[in-house]
Amino acid sequence: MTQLTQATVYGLLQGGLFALVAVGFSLVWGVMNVVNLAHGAFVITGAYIAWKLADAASVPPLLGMLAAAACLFAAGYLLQRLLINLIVNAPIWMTLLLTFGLDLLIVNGLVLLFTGDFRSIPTGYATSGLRLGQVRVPYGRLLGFLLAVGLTLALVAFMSRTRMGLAIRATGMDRGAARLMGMRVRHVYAVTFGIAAALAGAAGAILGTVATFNPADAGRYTLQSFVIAVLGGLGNMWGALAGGILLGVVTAWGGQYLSGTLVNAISFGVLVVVLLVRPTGLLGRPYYELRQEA
Amino acid sequence: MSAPVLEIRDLSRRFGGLEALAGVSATVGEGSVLGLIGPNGAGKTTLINLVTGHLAPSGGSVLIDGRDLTGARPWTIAKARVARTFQIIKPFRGMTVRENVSIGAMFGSARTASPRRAAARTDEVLAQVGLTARADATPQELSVAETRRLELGRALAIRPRLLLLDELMAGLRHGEIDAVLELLRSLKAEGVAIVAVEHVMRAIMSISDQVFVLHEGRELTRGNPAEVVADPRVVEAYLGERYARRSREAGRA
Amino acid sequence: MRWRTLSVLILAVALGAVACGTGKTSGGGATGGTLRIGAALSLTGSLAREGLLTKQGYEVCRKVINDKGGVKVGGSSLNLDIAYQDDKSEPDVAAQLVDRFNDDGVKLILGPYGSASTEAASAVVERNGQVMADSSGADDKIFTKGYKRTFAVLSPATRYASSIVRAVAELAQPKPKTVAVLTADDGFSKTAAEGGIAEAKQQGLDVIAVEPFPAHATDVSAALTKVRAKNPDLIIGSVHLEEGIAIIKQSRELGVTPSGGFGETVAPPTPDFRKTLGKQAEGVLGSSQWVPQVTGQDKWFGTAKDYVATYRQQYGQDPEYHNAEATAACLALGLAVENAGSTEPDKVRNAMASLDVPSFFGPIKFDATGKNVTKPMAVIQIQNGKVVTVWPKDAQEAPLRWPAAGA
Amino acid sequence: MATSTPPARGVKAPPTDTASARERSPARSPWLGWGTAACVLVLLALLPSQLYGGQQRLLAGVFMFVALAQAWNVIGGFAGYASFGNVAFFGLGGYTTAVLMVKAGWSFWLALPVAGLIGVGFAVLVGIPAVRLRGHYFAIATLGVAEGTREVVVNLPRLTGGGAGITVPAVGPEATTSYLGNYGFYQAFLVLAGLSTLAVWALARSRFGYALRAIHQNEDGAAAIGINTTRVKVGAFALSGLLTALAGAIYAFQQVSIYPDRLFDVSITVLMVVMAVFGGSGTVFGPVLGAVGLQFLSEWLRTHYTEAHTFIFGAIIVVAIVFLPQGVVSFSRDAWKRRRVSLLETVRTYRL
Repeated sequence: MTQLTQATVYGLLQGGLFALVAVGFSLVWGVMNVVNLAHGAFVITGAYIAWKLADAASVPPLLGMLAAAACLFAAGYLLQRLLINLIVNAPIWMTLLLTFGLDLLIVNGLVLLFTGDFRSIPTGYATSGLRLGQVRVPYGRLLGFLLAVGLTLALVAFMSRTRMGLAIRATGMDRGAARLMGMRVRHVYAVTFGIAAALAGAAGAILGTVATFNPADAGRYTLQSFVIAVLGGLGNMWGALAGGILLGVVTAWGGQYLSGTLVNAISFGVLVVVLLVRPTGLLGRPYYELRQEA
Repeated sequence: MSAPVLEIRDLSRRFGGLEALAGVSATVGEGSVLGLIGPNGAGKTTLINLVTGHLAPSGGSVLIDGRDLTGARPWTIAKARVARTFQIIKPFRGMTVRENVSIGAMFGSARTASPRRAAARTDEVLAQVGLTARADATPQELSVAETRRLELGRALAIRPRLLLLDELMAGLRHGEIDAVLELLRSLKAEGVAIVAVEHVMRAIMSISDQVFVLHEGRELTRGNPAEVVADPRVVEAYLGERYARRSREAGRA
Repeated sequence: MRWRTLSVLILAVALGAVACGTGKTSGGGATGGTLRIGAALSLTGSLAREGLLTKQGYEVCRKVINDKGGVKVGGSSLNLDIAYQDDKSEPDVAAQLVDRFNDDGVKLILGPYGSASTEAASAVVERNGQVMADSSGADDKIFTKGYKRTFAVLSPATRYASSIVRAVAELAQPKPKTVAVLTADDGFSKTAAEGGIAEAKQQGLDVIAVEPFPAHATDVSAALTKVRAKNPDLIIGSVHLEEGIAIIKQSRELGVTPSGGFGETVAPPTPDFRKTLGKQAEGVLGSSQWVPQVTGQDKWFGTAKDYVATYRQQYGQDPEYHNAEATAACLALGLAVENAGSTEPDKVRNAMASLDVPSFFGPIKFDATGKNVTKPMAVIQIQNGKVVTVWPKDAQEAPLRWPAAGA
Repeated sequence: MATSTPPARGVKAPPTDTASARERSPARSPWLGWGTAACVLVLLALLPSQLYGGQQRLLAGVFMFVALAQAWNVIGGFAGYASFGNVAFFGLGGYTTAVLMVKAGWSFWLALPVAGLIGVGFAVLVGIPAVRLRGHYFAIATLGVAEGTREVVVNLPRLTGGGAGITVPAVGPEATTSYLGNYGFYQAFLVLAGLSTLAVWALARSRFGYALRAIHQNEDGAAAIGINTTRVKVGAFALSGLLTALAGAIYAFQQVSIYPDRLFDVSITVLMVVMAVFGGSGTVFGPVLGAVGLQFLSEWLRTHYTEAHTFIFGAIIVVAIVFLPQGVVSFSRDAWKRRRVSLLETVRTYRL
């Protein structure tokens, strides 16, 4: 029983982080119909920024996270504005290939800059944790979880409460109409991509405090985002949160009852089943359903 | 007595909570034209989609030539010699006008297997819709009217017994409409049954044997064109109650 | 339409150009006072870190040997010239590169990084009649295929975990009774785990759990949660660096505290392990192919201590065992060429097979399958943030701290 | 099966049906095109005598990617269903071959067609539910299937060796088929590449090919004129699966030792897509051009920029996609037609 509770708690904490990793990916996909294969590279870049700040200037991790988010927002905005906007109207695999190229560029750029060494951002609280009977709740992960969920909720609020958020949603539903209503679609897209990159960067910085990273890990986070975005429904922020946490818990449980090597099989199994049974994602009702596929 | 070409019985379709079509019945016989009118969102396109198998009905049945084809897939319906045009016209880009038409000839009921053997039928249809001269053009190079004729040609290539037209004439000029009407009359004379969804009243009135008015997924009325046009409920459904009242008052004055 | 013709023509020109461009290259293994050696390494991709370490090891070897007059072959002395190619951490590319080296007449090969790439390369080496000095492919599987041209200077995979078990069994007081084995699901780690399990049984330890997880995992919490319930005295991780760090880190998070301690293959001797884990690394046991306390010396690198000094001079930091094993492979190849008195691959191969020398890396002597069986594996422990050799006894720097955990 | 035919016969393109081809599209001159293609193939068949083993192996790899890109072209380029899981067929083909040769002691020549059949069977099995999904959803579903298949292979260690891989005995008494050598694999992959291109060429002018293109452009419209879209899509997926599985089968034998991580590597799928799209998806020669061009480019970069090559490769992809999003073949075709070369024009077409 303790074992299962422990696994569940840990899975939940992991899941919150998964959600933050994936939410930007889902947003970009939902709003712009762009599958950003460089998303994992953004996550890792965020981790490196926070790590470099901590390593060279002893910047505390929380501040490092904000810095990483800010840097990536700027980078994401410019990338979309100057590059991805150029081919947004092309068939879907064009954007896929463009972002694949970006992924190669960023990941190998990081290797050239920082080598392939494994890094980790040191924190004071590191691995100490709360004890609830036999169950442990590590502070580092708890903080990461809270930050991740907080940021995801902040995004939800942003999307539903602010003018820009509404503009993003409107553009996602019908670009033509949004443009007619006077929205600067290029700017809106760029902001959307910037937000997604910023969240990825923040996620990377948090991940850097609880785990190790090196550039080669980028692909893993992209793939994970893929699974979660589909689970939650594309562009659905609540869905990403639910999908992330679900994935965290399911893999944790799977790890307890099945062979450890089956962990990945479980998540892809869930993915395929969801797609076949309920392609709009677990929470259904994606607001972009009406948009015509290019 | 032979069965009507198309018979729909009590046909319904729900989208979640929305009842797009609720228990509609109708028949169309050989060589006759059913005009299907109604305001936007009345369920006209839904009805066509249900007949051609692009949507599965929630209830009721569709009979083609007396055969129950309820819920059959579109290609099965097409093999029963049912053709249609789409409201949003999407020709097969990257192929010439000739190739666009020949696909219908290759796969339709006629089952002319190879691209080569479909060529004869293709030429026939191209002549019929007046696109022979444009046969080697790409769809992007066509005018609006030519695109509509291509859409019709693609449907005709399968030698339909039943033809369903979804706003084929929208946005066409007078002369162009007349040309299409001419073509439809000749098809009618050949015995093709036609269901035409149309907003262009002039066209619908001149060609329909019977007009069927849909409103909010239900039958509002049906009858010959003159009767239907005179029905105040139709005007009301189309133009809203206030307008109808005003026009009645105007009529009295 | 003409474009089809056009594209076919472009294609023809491209293929022709390539055929001509690549068809002309040639050259012997030894030309004009240099000895050309090929090395396909993981310079990009998932093993880029280890690939770079291996390259550094080869470079130290090249520099030292050339500075000391090169390799003497029948009166003349040849300078080493190592051609590096990137295999992108993909075994098929490594194999293809070895073939390309063969095209260029390069018959002497220094091994790629990792068991998978080495295995792929060794098959090609065998077919082409090349000779390969393997610096890092430890999986015993490579040596069961009857290959006669691949020689590994390092101890085989089965020794990694088993050395830790032996060290603990010999030195630990109280001697642990139960052991849990966590293993990454790749060929090398699985072979190492099997070796460890066999040794544990022989030493009378009770193996109470064997938990596999995917290779390159950074989350091993599921395996740890399972193991925690069984309360083992010793946890052995058959892993690479990232999984090794994850085991220690997440054990702390989850409160997995074996009464004895942790032992891991590969990970603990590397500086990244200590840097990343800080105090948590304290007390962890690790197996190492090489430690600076190794006895023996050779004419080029002197003793292990000398090697450390040489390496520091070139790269400004202490060598890891990955560096040392790479240098040793290069050293073995150089010695074999000298002994053969020729750069002929067959003669070098025979000289390699009969090599029996001491070196800074320990004794180098290959058995019939090409494994270096005489060299012992060392066991180290992280004590006060330093890597300290605790086993074998003749190389011991400091006694084993036991229980190792909770330092 | 495919590879048992000598390459010259297997791949020489029979220029049949030229009369009707000319009739359909008078500008075409198939004799010239196919004559050149045949010359290239004959040259390629003779080339190995001029090459070293490693160069043969390099070219064998190029041919493999030609076959893979063509296979993707069938489902992605023609049908417009962007499969991101084609590597599943590659891995399955490879593992089928390896397992049959190792565990059942089959000859490679027997295992090869079985691998192809497994590819077809798996494509049908996956395709029937998956082709109901459109656009991105199909891409993700296939990606999920590929990753899932890898995990299944990893978790059947008794059969497949699990994560540690499996080794096909290639020499000595245990070898069921003696190793083909660099020249043998060169031929095998050349035949496969030729057959794939021939298959795509035949497909492009067949009823089936028209059906695929119609589905690509307007699926509802295609169904409305009698095309059984499900059957056609599954058929295309199966053809794609067949070619990919055959490539995987030959690859497994060539590599001797195979590992799930490599045989189900998602980057192999991505490469297929990049190559097909780069050359021109939905065209017959685009994927050939893309595969050849990109393989040599990446090889050249790898040799000349040992550490930065992937970085540069990424940059080249980014630039190429922005300026040539429709692929080299379509771009040159349009430029030829209009007698005008304008990179900026394509940018204007797709930008926001």
